[in-house]
Amino acid sequence: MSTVTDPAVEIRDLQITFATDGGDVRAVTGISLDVAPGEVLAIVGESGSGKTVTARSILGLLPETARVGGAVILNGTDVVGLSRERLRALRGPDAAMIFQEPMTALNPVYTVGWQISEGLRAHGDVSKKEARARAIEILGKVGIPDPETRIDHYPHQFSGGQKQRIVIAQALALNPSVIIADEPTTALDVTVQAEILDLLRRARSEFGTAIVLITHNMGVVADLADRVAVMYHGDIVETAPVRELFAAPQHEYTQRLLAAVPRLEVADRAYTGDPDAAPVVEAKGLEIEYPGRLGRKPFRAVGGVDFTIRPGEVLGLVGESGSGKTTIGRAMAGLAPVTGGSLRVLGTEMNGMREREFRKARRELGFVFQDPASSFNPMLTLADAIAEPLIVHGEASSPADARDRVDELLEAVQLPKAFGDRFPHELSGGQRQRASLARALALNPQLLIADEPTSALDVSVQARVLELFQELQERFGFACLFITHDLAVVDLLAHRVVVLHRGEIAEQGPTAQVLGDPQDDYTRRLIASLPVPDPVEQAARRAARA
Amino acid sequence: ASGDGGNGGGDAGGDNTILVGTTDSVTHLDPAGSYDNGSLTLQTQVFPYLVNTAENSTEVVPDLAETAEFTGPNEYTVTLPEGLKWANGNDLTSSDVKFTFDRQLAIADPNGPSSLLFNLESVEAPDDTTVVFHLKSENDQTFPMVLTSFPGAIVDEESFAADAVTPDEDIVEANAFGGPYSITDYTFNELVELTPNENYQGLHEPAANDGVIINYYAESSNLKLAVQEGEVDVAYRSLSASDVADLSADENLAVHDGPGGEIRYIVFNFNTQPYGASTDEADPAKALAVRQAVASLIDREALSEDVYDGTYTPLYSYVPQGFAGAIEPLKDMYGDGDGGPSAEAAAQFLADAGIETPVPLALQYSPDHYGPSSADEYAMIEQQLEADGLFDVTLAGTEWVQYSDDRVNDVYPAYQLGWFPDYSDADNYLTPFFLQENFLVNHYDDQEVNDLILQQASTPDTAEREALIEQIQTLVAEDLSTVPYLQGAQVAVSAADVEGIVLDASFKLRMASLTR
Amino acid sequence: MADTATAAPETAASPAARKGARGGSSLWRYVLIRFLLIFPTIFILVTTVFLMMRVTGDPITAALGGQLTPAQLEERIEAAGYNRPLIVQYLEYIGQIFTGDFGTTIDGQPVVGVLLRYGGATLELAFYALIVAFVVGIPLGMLAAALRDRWGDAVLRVFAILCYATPVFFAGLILKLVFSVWLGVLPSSGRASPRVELQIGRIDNPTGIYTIDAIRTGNPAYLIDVLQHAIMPGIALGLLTAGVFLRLVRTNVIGTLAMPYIDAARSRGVSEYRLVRKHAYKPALIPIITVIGLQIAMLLGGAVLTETTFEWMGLGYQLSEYLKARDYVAVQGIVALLAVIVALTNFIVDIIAAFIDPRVRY
Amino acid sequence: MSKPSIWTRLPIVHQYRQSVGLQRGMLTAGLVICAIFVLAALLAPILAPYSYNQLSDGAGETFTPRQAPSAEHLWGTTIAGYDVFSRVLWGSRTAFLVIIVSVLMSMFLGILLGLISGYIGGWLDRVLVVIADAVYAFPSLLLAIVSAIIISRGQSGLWAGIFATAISITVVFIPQYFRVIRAETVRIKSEAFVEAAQVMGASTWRVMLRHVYRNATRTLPLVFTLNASEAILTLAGLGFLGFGIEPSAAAEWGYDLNRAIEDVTAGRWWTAVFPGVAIVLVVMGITLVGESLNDLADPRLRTRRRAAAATPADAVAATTPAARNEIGETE
Ligand SMILES: Nc1ncnc2c1ncn2[C@@H]1O[C@H](COP(=O)(O)OP(=O)(O)OP(=O)(O)O)[C@@H](O)[C@H]1O
Ligand SMILES: Nc1ncnc2c1ncn2[C@@H]1O[C@H](COP(=O)(O)OP(=O)(O)OP(=O)(O)O)[C@@H](O)[C@H]1O
Ligand SMILES: [Mg+2]
Ligand SMILES: [Mg+2]
Repeated sequence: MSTVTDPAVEIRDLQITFATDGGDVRAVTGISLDVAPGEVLAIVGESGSGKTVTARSILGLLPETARVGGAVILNGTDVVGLSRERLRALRGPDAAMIFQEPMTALNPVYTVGWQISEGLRAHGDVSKKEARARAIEILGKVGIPDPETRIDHYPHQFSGGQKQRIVIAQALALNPSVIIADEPTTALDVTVQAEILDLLRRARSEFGTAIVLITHNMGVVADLADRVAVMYHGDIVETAPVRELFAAPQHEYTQRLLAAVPRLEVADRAYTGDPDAAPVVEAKGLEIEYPGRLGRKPFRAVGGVDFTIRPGEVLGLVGESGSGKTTIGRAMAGLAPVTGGSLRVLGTEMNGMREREFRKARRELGFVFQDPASSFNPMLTLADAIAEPLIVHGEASSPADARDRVDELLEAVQLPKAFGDRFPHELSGGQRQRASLARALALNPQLLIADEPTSALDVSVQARVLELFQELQERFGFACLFITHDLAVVDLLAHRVVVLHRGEIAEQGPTAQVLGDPQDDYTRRLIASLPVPDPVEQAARRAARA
Repeated sequence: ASGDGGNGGGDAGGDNTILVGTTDSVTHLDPAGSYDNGSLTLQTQVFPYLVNTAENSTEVVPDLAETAEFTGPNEYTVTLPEGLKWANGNDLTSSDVKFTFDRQLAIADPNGPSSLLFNLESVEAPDDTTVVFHLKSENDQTFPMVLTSFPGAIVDEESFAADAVTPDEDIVEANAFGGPYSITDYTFNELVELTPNENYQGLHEPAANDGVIINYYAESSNLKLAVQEGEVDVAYRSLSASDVADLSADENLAVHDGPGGEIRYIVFNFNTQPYGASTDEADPAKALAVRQAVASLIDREALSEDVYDGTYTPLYSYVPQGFAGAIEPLKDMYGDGDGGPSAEAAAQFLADAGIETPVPLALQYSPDHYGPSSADEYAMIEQQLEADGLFDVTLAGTEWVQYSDDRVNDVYPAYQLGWFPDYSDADNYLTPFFLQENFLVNHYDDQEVNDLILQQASTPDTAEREALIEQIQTLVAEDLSTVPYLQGAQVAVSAADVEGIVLDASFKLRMASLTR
Repeated sequence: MADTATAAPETAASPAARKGARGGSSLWRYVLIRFLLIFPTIFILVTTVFLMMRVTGDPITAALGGQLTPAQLEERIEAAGYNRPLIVQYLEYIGQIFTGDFGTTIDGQPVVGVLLRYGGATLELAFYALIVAFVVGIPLGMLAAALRDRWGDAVLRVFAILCYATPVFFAGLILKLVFSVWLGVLPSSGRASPRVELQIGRIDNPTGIYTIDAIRTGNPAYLIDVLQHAIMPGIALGLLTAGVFLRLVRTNVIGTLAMPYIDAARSRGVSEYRLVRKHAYKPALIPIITVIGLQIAMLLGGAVLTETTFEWMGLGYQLSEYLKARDYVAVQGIVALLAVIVALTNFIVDIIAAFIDPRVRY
Repeated sequence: MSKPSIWTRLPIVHQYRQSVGLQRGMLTAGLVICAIFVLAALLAPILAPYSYNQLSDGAGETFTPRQAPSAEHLWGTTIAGYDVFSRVLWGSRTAFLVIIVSVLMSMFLGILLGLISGYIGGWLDRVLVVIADAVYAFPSLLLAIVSAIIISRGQSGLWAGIFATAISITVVFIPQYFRVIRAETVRIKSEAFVEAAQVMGASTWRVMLRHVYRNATRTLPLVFTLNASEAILTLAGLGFLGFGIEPSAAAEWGYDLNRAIEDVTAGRWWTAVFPGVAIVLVVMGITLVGESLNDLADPRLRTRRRAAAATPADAVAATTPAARNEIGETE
């Protein structure tokens, strides 16, 4: 899209500095950007590169600790240094914001109708009745069925996707010239994400709204954006129309970023181990229920699941949020009780397992948690934390005694030895996840359970961790349950895939077979919803679907 | 609140209604269920007594009775006038009297005064106006006195239960009163309205006022403010010493005082005190010397003035001043011989007995039972005992219930106690203390004293009896079973225009005489 | 006080956390189970008090220890049945409670009567205190949140701390010194002047709550008298709680103001005033309501001291008197009632919080 | 770790360095008051002109009771003739001892029970929680009274009094520590690092002590200050009701206030005001420190330093003051 008219947003030499305990942090170091009316501009970049801060500065929504320099011109008004009252008048009609987590962006104690009307009534004299009528209309437009009744419902009565629709409706209700959407689909499942992206696309075409889209998902970018700005360390390193960018990234960081994006290519990876060896894990009719609180019925998270993991095999476990993936992983580690069927892990029956009997088997079991930050005791150094399993299982008497082995492990996960003396908070996310791998591998386990080990990481970091993971798996030959919601990641690692849907198995089989030729409806839908990080192909798919 | 609102609301603004404030509290309106001063004060106003003491006299005279006298060594006969009625219209006859005493003995409530009737064998009502009391021991001189106190309040047999303490509400409901007043409004321990009882005939004049409202307070400081602010007309029992001192400076108020029956003393446990019978260096002579030294060192004047602003006066004997037979033997036996303390005398006593100084002495007091000033009182006593290096006092306070338990179990070598009489007679300051079976259980046991006490109690001749009482006081003063040091005064503070306040040795405030 | 404030986040989370998968009927089940939980609390308290009281000595010694010989005392203790084995007395007591008989005090008052008579007074005091607490605490708390980190905020916070750093009895003494002794404008003690008390006690079926009774007499002078007597005790006790409320409201409003949905509303141009007044206030209220339940226990504790200072003849004052007299039966009865009140309030408050929070309504 | 960082990691120092603006002001005020309190407690024998139970001067001249403040008695004398100034100073010592003893005891027991209950869970937890809630529902002062009677058997010596008061306060506080530690434990229990320890097979005690304990007790400085101030209030309440420490054994503010009731009705303000203000000040000081620590620990409540230079926003605001004063300038 060309910029013949005045831009909807014009950012000139924007600088943002935060005062913190550790001194000033320069979050944005003088960037310039334009967004034309009706254009979708995507801002991408690694975590902490300043995307959110930039977006918020457009609405003047920065905390008091921020110092802003430069200019942000919104429909001809410079937002920087504007008085509260003038700023308030701008917010809504000129620019609106869609937040990442729809559940927290809605006030839980007011009806959605009230919350939509509130925005309308904040700008100009709208009667209660008019506001309500307008709210109903807009709710219908964003695809909430039966808006006349639903308008009086509270946020918790809607599903995650519906909530995000309502948040978008709130923004659209004021007919803004710019919508700023900060990771609007990150908290949603891929199937829901696809619907929301459609909605945003429609908003742009129907209302002619310009959209500033912040995301780290290159698939989303490929799907929706007209133009892309790449941010790196508080600076914009590259801006280009979307196809150009994907086709020929100019900046070195952009190249790295694109290379790191996992793609669903349906690799052919065969299990090379002995197919007749006794399985490491065997589930038969596995059921897991969570006890109901205060006499309520127990909640069945997993029901009637069969699968096996053979020695040295990587089993990918995928499915939507809440489908029971984590639950299965935790049951294998003895963290969640098995309430029905059978689950044998390393020769121990987990249904009715006693901790004392299982303790010995634990040295053969490693676990890597999703959030690398919280899986380390903040009071222990890395060396101490990695030495823990060695001490617990009598391989070492003290952290000092275990230090040699710890150093070896650090080396194996490509961390400098000196990191052993650091505290967890002194590491980056990717480094912490490496350390977490080192800890899980300390006792050379036969089985590793990894619950979304990379979903908290940036794509580029994720790529490096996955690479490392693959290498270690080949080197140590452990069997692995790899839990993820990202089909592309499974594609990269797993020998076999299990697709979980509402606690039951929708489909399972060798990776190439499940991803390449899905038999189950649900699996197909899952694969179809996944936006391809390639604008040309994505456009083709979209055209095909329509 | 109950009671009929018979006399309407008019009296609230009535000119001659007297408001009395007190910090006493009532435990039971029923005389069979209470044995405390607060209840007695109220009972005195609303129940009739056969005999009583007249104003400013300690002599027992007929009250409700026409005559009351010993008609034999074991027989005390009372005759009633004809036609007596209770406030509710029921007849008041000898049968009510018999009922009253029979039920006291039958109920024998743990909190009741039935133990005062230990000498009563049986009561007989041969006709409607005659009552004969049969006594266990002969010529019991204290019996008529007992009839003027706790168990002596006569109750209506048609309104009271024979075998149980009757609830206050029921009594008020039944209007079962026969004293100068009946109760017309009753909120337990908060507010009581007394209205003159037209059916009352007795020793006292009919009520001089239109009624009395008694307001109960918890804290003396609040009572003090109330009388100061004019919220009550009379404040009776108990204002603290400094409150009284303060109020006496207020010209709108008048302070009335009279003799008090309350005494304070230090009890020595003859077994555990220094050189006591069960200690390692048991030596009665040395033990006595220790007591004598203490008796010589106590500065009663200072305690009276500095701690109590004169609302307690120095006490030099076992029977307080104001009672027939009271003398002051301790005054010249110890200290400077004139009531003052003397370190020389004390040192002399100790030296004579060959005691090394300072003598270690553990002294106990109860911080909560005899008012907050006990702490100050004993801080001062400690200082007086230690001032000349003769004693090394270890002072400790113990909460009352524990204290009561400990003191009779020989835990305390020397400790504080106070006494308020059951009836206004010298005997009540001797029998409970120094008879072999006494409540002090301090292991003091003197046959001569024991015999004399029994003898005085049954000596009808007044002069002879007084002589015996004097003799007992002197004997005990020599042995020093206890060291008495303070005697309370009764104090009432009233608005300047209130008249008719009589505070005498009956220790009762007769509200019927109050006017303004 | 302060501890309840720290407890706030925990309790704050609970109604929301509990919502879980609760549907319509399970809310009622929750109510029922929450209700049944009251009983163990009361049972534990009553048992504890029973045992504690027996250790502290008996009422007969307390009353007559300075007057009777040990033998006489023993006799009376025996007659009252206080020297029987503990378990026998305990079972008897529990049996009585089940038949609704709370026994009689040592001075022959039925405990139920004592509770009714003095309960009203304490209720009235607590009511005035809560009014003061609400009127002072909540608006000032919102103001402090709005003025966050400015001088006004600092002053308000210091005021809040001052409120709960001042023991009620000291506050009472100072109020009395200033308003009764020096200025002479307010009555120093009691719930009404004696004559007024007599009059309002005369109406049919007095409630024991003087404000109500005074209104029912229809004589404004009586009401004024009653209110005058209530001012100082209400303020002394109320300020304590006001301090807690102020701090709670401030913290919770600030906490709520940091929620993303506030930012979301701000991004739509809602005015800052409305953000505080509408968007933040109601969500902030939910944890506050929960804490108010905990506050009741403290209020009743404070009532003991306030009632003593101001001669407010209520349960708290009676309790400390009966405690001194070792009147087992009375103390047990009063504590049981207090336990019931506290447990019930907490129950009601939890339920209110559950209902106010729309997340759990359906 | 380098040296300065150990120093700055110390509880209060660390937070002090974190604080800015008014928050630092309040923390400083609290710390100063607390320091004065501790100094007074330690140096009472040197600072006080007389002893807490002294009724006469060196020459044996008895002090006149109820004397207004004068050169000889800076804050006057009490109804019993004690020197108010000396008693207030000595009173800080009693308060200090009670705080130390009670907080130490309740911390130890409360932490232990809270850890076990929160970590082990199950029936034990449910029973303990119900008991703690029941005790919590009990008006704390009454519980303290009954415990004081039971524990000291009514005695009133210095140490007997201090221990009785401290233990009774402990009884009241254990449920509070219990709740805080239990809640923290329950939270931490579900943290990934605890699960990591469980998965690797660490024993229950090892997990509890090495992983949970140290993280669960990080809020303790805060709880400590809150309870310390409550300990003073409870001590004073007990003293005021006559269940505390007798004047011949030690000086105690609550007792002195009780004895000042009469003075107040007579308009003698000095016996009530000085000990009362002492209580208020100390509680305020401790609470200021506690609340500041709380705010600093809570990212939502912590004030952060504003950016150094004046921002254009500030410049604009300065010219339109109304905008700045508008309600609710948060974040
Ligand atoms: N309130 C704040 N105080 C101090 N620093 C902040 C604040 N908000 C953001 N920053 C810093 O500013 C930088 C940019 O943050 P921003 O939130 O814009 O990153 P982002 O690109 O949105 O990252 P992500 O993808 O993780 O959301 C980061 O280094 C961050 O630590
Ligand atoms: N402790 C628990 N108590 C009760 N229900 C639980 C508990 N943990 C999980 N559940 C429920 O069990 C179901 C499966 O949860 P699980 O965490 O296994 O999902 P998941 O597939 O890992 O989802 P996600 O991708 O969001 O991590 C969900 O509906 C969840 O709400
Ligand atoms: Mg961001
Ligand atoms: Mg999961």
